[in-house]
Amino acid sequence: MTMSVPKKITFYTMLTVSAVILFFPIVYAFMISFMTGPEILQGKFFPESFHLDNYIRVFDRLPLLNYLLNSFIVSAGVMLGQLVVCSLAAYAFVFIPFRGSNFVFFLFISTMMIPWEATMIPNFFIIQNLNWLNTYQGLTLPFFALAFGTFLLRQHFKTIPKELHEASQVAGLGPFRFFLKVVLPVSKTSLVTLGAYGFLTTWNMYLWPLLVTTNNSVRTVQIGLKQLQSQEVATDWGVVMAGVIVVIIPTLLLLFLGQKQLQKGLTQGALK
Amino acid sequence: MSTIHSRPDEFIATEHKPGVWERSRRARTAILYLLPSIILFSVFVFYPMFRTIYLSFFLTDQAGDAAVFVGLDNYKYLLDSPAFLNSAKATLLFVLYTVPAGILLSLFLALLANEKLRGIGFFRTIYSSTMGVSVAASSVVWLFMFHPSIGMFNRFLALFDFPQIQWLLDPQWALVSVAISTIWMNTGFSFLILLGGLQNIDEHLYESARIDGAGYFYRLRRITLPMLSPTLFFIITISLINAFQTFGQIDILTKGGPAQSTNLIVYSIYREAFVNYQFGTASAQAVFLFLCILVATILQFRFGERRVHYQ
Amino acid sequence: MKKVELIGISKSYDRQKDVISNIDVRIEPGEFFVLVGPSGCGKSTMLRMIAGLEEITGGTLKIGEQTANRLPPSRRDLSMVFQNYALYPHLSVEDNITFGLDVKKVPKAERKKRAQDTAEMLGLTDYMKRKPRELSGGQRQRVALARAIVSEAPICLMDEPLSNLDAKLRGHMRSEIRRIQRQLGITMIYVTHDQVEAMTMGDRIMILHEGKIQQIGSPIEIYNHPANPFVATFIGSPPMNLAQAEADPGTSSVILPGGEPIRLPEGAFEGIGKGPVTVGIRPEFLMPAQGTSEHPVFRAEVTNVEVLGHETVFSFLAGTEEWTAKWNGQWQIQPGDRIPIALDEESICLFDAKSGTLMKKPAARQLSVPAEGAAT
Amino acid sequence: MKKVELIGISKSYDRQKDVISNIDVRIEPGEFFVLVGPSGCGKSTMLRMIAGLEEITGGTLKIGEQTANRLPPSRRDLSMVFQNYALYPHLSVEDNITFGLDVKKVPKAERKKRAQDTAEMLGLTDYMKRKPRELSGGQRQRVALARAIVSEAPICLMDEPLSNLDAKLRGHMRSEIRRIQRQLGITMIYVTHDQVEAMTMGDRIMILHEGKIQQIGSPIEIYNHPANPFVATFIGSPPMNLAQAEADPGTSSVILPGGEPIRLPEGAFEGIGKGPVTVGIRPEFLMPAQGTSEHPVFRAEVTNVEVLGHETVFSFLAGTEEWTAKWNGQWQIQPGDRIPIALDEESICLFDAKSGTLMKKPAARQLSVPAEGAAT
Amino acid sequence: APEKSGSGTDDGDKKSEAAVNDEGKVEIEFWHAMSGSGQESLDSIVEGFNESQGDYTVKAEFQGSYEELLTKLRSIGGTKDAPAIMQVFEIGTKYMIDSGYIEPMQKFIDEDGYDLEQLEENILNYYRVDGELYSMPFNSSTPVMLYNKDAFKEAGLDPEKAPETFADVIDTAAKLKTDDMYGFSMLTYGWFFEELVATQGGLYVNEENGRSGDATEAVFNGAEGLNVFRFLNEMNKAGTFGNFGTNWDDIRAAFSSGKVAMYMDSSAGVANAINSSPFEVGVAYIPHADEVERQGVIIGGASLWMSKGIADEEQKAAWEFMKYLTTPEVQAQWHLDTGYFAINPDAYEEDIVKEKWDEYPQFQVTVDQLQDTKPSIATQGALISVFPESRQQIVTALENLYQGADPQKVLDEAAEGTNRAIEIANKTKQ
Ligand SMILES: Nc1ncnc2c1ncn2[C@@H]1O[C@H](COP(=O)(O)OP(=O)(O)OP(=O)(O)O)[C@@H](O)[C@H]1O
Ligand SMILES: Nc1ncnc2c1ncn2[C@@H]1O[C@H](COP(=O)(O)OP(=O)(O)OP(=O)(O)O)[C@@H](O)[C@H]1O
Ligand SMILES: [Mg+2]
Ligand SMILES: [Mg+2]
Repeated sequence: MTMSVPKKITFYTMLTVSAVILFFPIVYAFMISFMTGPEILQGKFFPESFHLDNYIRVFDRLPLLNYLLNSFIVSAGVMLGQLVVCSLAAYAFVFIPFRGSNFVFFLFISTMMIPWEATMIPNFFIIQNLNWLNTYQGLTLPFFALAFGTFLLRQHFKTIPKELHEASQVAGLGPFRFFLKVVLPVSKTSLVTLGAYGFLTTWNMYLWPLLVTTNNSVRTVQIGLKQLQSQEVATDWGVVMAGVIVVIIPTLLLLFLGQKQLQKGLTQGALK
Repeated sequence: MSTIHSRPDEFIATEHKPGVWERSRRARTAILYLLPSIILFSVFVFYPMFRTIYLSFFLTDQAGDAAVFVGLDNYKYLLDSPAFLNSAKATLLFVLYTVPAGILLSLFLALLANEKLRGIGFFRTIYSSTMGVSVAASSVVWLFMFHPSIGMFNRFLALFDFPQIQWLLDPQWALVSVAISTIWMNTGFSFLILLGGLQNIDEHLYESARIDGAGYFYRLRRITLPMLSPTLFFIITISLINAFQTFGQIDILTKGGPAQSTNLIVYSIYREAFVNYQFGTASAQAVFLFLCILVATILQFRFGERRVHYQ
Repeated sequence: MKKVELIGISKSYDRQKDVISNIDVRIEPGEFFVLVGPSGCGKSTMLRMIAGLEEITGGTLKIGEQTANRLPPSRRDLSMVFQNYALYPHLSVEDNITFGLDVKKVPKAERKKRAQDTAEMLGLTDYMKRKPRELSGGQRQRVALARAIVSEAPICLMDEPLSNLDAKLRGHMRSEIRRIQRQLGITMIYVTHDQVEAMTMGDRIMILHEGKIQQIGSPIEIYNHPANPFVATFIGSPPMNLAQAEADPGTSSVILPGGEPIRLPEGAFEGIGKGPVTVGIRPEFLMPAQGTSEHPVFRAEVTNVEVLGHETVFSFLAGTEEWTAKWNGQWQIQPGDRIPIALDEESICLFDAKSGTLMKKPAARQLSVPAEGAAT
Repeated sequence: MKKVELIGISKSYDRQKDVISNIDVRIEPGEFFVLVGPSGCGKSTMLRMIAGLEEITGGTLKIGEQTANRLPPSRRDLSMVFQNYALYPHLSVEDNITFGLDVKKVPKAERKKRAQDTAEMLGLTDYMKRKPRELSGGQRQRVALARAIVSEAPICLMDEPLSNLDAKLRGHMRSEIRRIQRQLGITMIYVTHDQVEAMTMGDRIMILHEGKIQQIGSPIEIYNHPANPFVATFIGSPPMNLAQAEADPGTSSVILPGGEPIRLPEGAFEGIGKGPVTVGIRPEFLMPAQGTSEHPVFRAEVTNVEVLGHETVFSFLAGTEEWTAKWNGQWQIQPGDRIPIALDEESICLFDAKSGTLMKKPAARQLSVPAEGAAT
Repeated sequence: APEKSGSGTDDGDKKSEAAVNDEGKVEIEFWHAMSGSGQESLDSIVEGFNESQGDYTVKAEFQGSYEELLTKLRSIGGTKDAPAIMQVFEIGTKYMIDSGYIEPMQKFIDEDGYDLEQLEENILNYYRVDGELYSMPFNSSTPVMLYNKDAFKEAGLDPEKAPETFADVIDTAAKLKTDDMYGFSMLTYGWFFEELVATQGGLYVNEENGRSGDATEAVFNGAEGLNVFRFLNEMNKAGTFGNFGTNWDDIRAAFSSGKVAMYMDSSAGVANAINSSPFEVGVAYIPHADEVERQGVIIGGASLWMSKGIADEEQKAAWEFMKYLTTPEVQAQWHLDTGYFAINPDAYEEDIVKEKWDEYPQFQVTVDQLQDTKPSIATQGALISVFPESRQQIVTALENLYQGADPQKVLDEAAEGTNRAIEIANKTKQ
């Protein structure tokens, strides 16, 4: 419970040093986002002044707000879809023992091993044939089933004391309500983790959204980020970094909020 | 979704053995829960996977359709091709560089951040922050830091009069550099998962151990790690799979170079499929990669999960 | 009100050794049935099988008129208090209590009312908003209890529900549980280690040992006529004193090893031949020898003394065995004292030395109050 | 052998309400100190503070000669049995037991030996290779106990270590723990709800109520001279009967509400004025009225009867209060009977009606065995 | 297997309805791969077109990098999802012609009587196959050599006289080399190699650089190619060559921060190099082997293609847009915004361009180099469908070279790899 002072100092030192190292790249990007071209080339760390020119240019150049909104819809959609689909599957694996459960589980896991890049083109044809180009479902649906998420939740569900399952059974709870009323609330930590993961990975996706959209109607913000970088013509790094910051701020924010939620969940529902 | 209920159990066992229908009752309930996943996986994973396997026996034309059946030639070609063998080797090395180090680092951070200290929430947030930065964004930043002339790493080295390192340009260093940035990118996520696992360990166990006089590292070894084993198992499996499939940072940082030293398999697949439009060989590589990961995962499940302790 | 019937039930965890074997018992509707037995004898396992939480490896379980071997727990319509509470960590005390009602779609107002009544009865009113983590051990146990009580299911299984409560609260809870059970006509199967609970709450007690039934009967019957030495020593605290002895029907006496013969009253040896027997006598029948006693008196060296307030329990050596005696009041006895002890020979029981079956019951000793008006 | 001293210790979980307040007590080296109190009164909290698991929010804790408020648990050199066992789920029983020895780098051979000895003592030998989740409740508790015993630390804290064991085993464990504690000179702080444990094991008992000390003293002292009505009703089972009454020193009697006056012996009212008092009498002093009694006798209607085997406990209405009496033997009494009850007036105690302090102790009633040779 | 609706072979007559938007204008899509400032400029051009007339609306849609755009085209080409106009990089030319999804530009030029003479001959040459222009050149660039004039001065060299031949460059690089600065560098990118081969008159593949028939073999590992590799190898061995990888921005940053004194860049990067360098920047022709005469450069960049099988109205709209693109005003703006060449040389006469050139006289060099180019098969550029793969082979060869491998050996390996790709492509093409 209590910690001696020298120990505390050691811990805080280690915590701080790790934090500085870990956070440096993000701070660095933040700094660069305020620099002008020559400043960047001089390899400075602090910009001469914190002017917002780069940011103004980013928003000028692209319908960034629109992209952000799309990203948000798509990411939230994938997140919710994954939570529903994965938690259902994980529940079946942990709480409904049936023959062949291990086999099916491994089949699920095996989907993780298939590199997405290898199946992207056939998937693109599927979406095209479904007439789902430039739609939200084309952007989200392929990601609803997630072996990783099923795996994550399965690991957590397995740590739920079996007495809770038993107590609910005795109380007359059917499997689905046990799932809703006990398993999900008790697994808040994992659900938040998976939710954050799903949201962030979707937010960060680039190739797939680019492939299944041909116009700006449902395009996401990572495509915008890519549009800031040039191939042959010189890239304006200040603007790009400003774009980077604009793009990561919502995710960082979400992470911070999720973190808070996690903390609360952790202190409230810790299983013993 | 809310219509899923267990079937009313009409078939109460009498003296005789329950029938097949009855015995499969649980399996049928389970299927209901698994159905959404199964459908989605079939459409978006299994079908494309079979198509990939199918294509791996063909040469494809410029539109990406199977054109000339070549049997196992694509595989033979791959196994003879020094470029591919090099890719395989680089991938293995990359896995070796990133997985253990990444997990150790995240574990270290998670252990630090698991202490009940004032302001720990702040540190937890910082440590998990890299999860909020996309691979694309962070690669751009790291590209900058690795820059041979204006990057901060070399500036730092210069400060102490160390010889400059061509981080991404020297084949000796490029893979290591990419590995370092990858570890950074993955830290946030692994950290979060491990922290969650740590927090789930019953506090009483530590109390008991502390009374016994167990020191920090002893507790770590005898309680924390065994109790964390389900989480560790999970994160190791995931990290392995992810490491095998690294793509984004390669695309931005090195494009497989220099001298193919960072041409990991997935990147090579991408190039083969998206740039060269050779789906045949790309598919063969994908199948090969799939088999590699499959073997690694089977081993991991066979030998890893045995040591995992669930409550 | 439902009966529970176990027919040849057995259970094995590892498919090799039976933890429970061949249990045959019929628990009547509305009965308060107590299950006792040493730690690890299979009590929890039996409850869990009745609840449907553990597979039954042999035999038939009937609940009401229905064969229930494969009935899912949720459809057995029972409530249960778990030995380790099994509280939902994410729910407040109140939500934990109403959890089952919620499931059964009890209207909100009634739910609240029932929860409050139960909480009050168990002294939990102040903790309704807390999470289980913030409760003391006894408080947690009470929440577990409240959860079972509030559900008013026709069958209730309780696994040591009062073990973490203090004597006073326990006394209170004993009568409350009994009252509710009677009032609602619940069929109760109750596991306990507590002698008082077993004796006062149960309509019948079943004593289990290594997965086998030792005796089933009303508390007093079991106390007075234990079927074998195991039951004799298990029920009653301190336990009945036992010794190997020689029966001598000729002189109508038993001879303790190295001790004097004890003459038993007439007819005690009916059907008993000469030979080894197990002698048993309860500690309260080893009385202080006062003045001239009508009972045989012997002297023994005291080895250990426990003064409990209203009574004093001490051990002494009877031949090779260590026996205990229980005397009312606070006695000033020191270990090492040699004191005279009177033995109520009518209260002796004899067991077959080999099979352990009870051969001579102790004399019935029903006391009754002097008839109305007999007192001064 | 180390003393443990608590000086003005208090504890609050939420920094608002004290769960423990102002505890001052000195536990002597080698003492067996028992902590009792109703559920939720702060017993576990106190143990946890002594162990260093819970921050002390006020006061000073001394272990040996050292101030230990901020000493980490590992440096306090003590062992502890947790109320919820806290077994390591991933370790076998054997590894659970030897965990602490392992830490202390006890040589392997000795470790094994000690573990085996302890396991044998606790009847765990057959389970050494199992994981905790494959054990019954009582077996788990025994593992927890074994873990503490095996460490032989100079201070040992036990939180209801026997609550899940049956009476027989519990009796055995009681004496084993006591024996080990004496033999090794361990300073023991022991939390229990069990009257018998409290009375027989402790050198001293401390009674806690809502985080405050009610009384500290030897078991008999507390039983005979409870400091206040709370202690009086908490120690002794069934609890002492209480009633509000009027003291009338003039006639040397107390008048129960709606009842007759009871004359108390001479000198009982020393220092007591006329006015309201709380009368207390233990159930065993409400005796069956037999023939002409030297004690006052009254008739009362029986409300509830529990026949425990060796004794019978019944309640009756004394004025407005429900009192209980405890009679030896198995009595045939039915609820509703009006029976004559004799009251041992010398055993009455009086408490101040407001402050609750004991004003009149019950008469000392030490029984002693007739001197050597006095028996027939 | 995924089906492609209408596989583009014979659907010439089943033309779909033209898409008409709310305002009653024919709306067409224009897929491009222009990011950064290129996109900014392109968007304003499109806007200009939409405002310049009342019948058509063009929607410019970014589709990722050239490779990504092409990938999508391969999947969607010939279906209803295909756009009317698409931008494809120069090395995709062969693929586009063979694909059958496109309408050759020549058809409209002939129908409309459009005067091709006004466009830059050396640019048109690249996209003209068998005398027919298949696509409209759009963003075009050539390589140039940039150098640090200040460094030249410091090393005692004449900042106005840049080295011209390989030997010159090698010498100069040695003189410029200091502890902090390399003498010469070149992006590890196949394009520069192609240019250095072409300026010697060397071919890349057989069949007249693939222009007289499907190429079957790479020939870049001949003498000219070897010259280039030796040239680079010599400097690399001498330590005067700085390797800054495959990333445009890295090498530019190296130059601007004084880590390298001379390097090869795209003409489109000149403006930026001048702006972001704290020293005076010189622009020169790319070097050539000593023993041959300078032939000039091949055009790089991308051109615009028109879909086949769409409504006539839409094709009309696309054609109108392309004509608009080639006007001097638009080209002048495009040139200034991006640094790409104006495909219509009249643009250089526009005032805004002149002003700019006064400010940056270096631009003149880039245009001169293009206009000085001698039209030949070599400078026309190679046509192969597997160009992207071949370029990778070159990158690998260069990287291996820099690691000390033998020039001929790595070059042969690259040729071998290219040959295999060509072989497969020919095999799978019926
Ligand atoms: N973590 C906590 N947060 C808030 N309150 C707590 C916490 N732990 C215990 N309490 C409260 O403190 C009081 C004392 O708890 P403690 O566990 O010491 O009781 P106890 O005497 O051991 O009771 P029992 O005999 O039931 O185990 C109780 O009212 C309990 O609800
Ligand atoms: N999951 C399990 N796997 C293997 N053996 C088990 C398991 N659960 C219990 N046992 C064993 O079965 C026997 C009976 O256990 P059970 O829990 O029914 O005992 P109990 O009578 O409830 O004891 P207690 O009074 O100590 O709770 C014990 O010997 C125990 O070790
Ligand atoms: Mg049990
Ligand atoms: Mg407690």
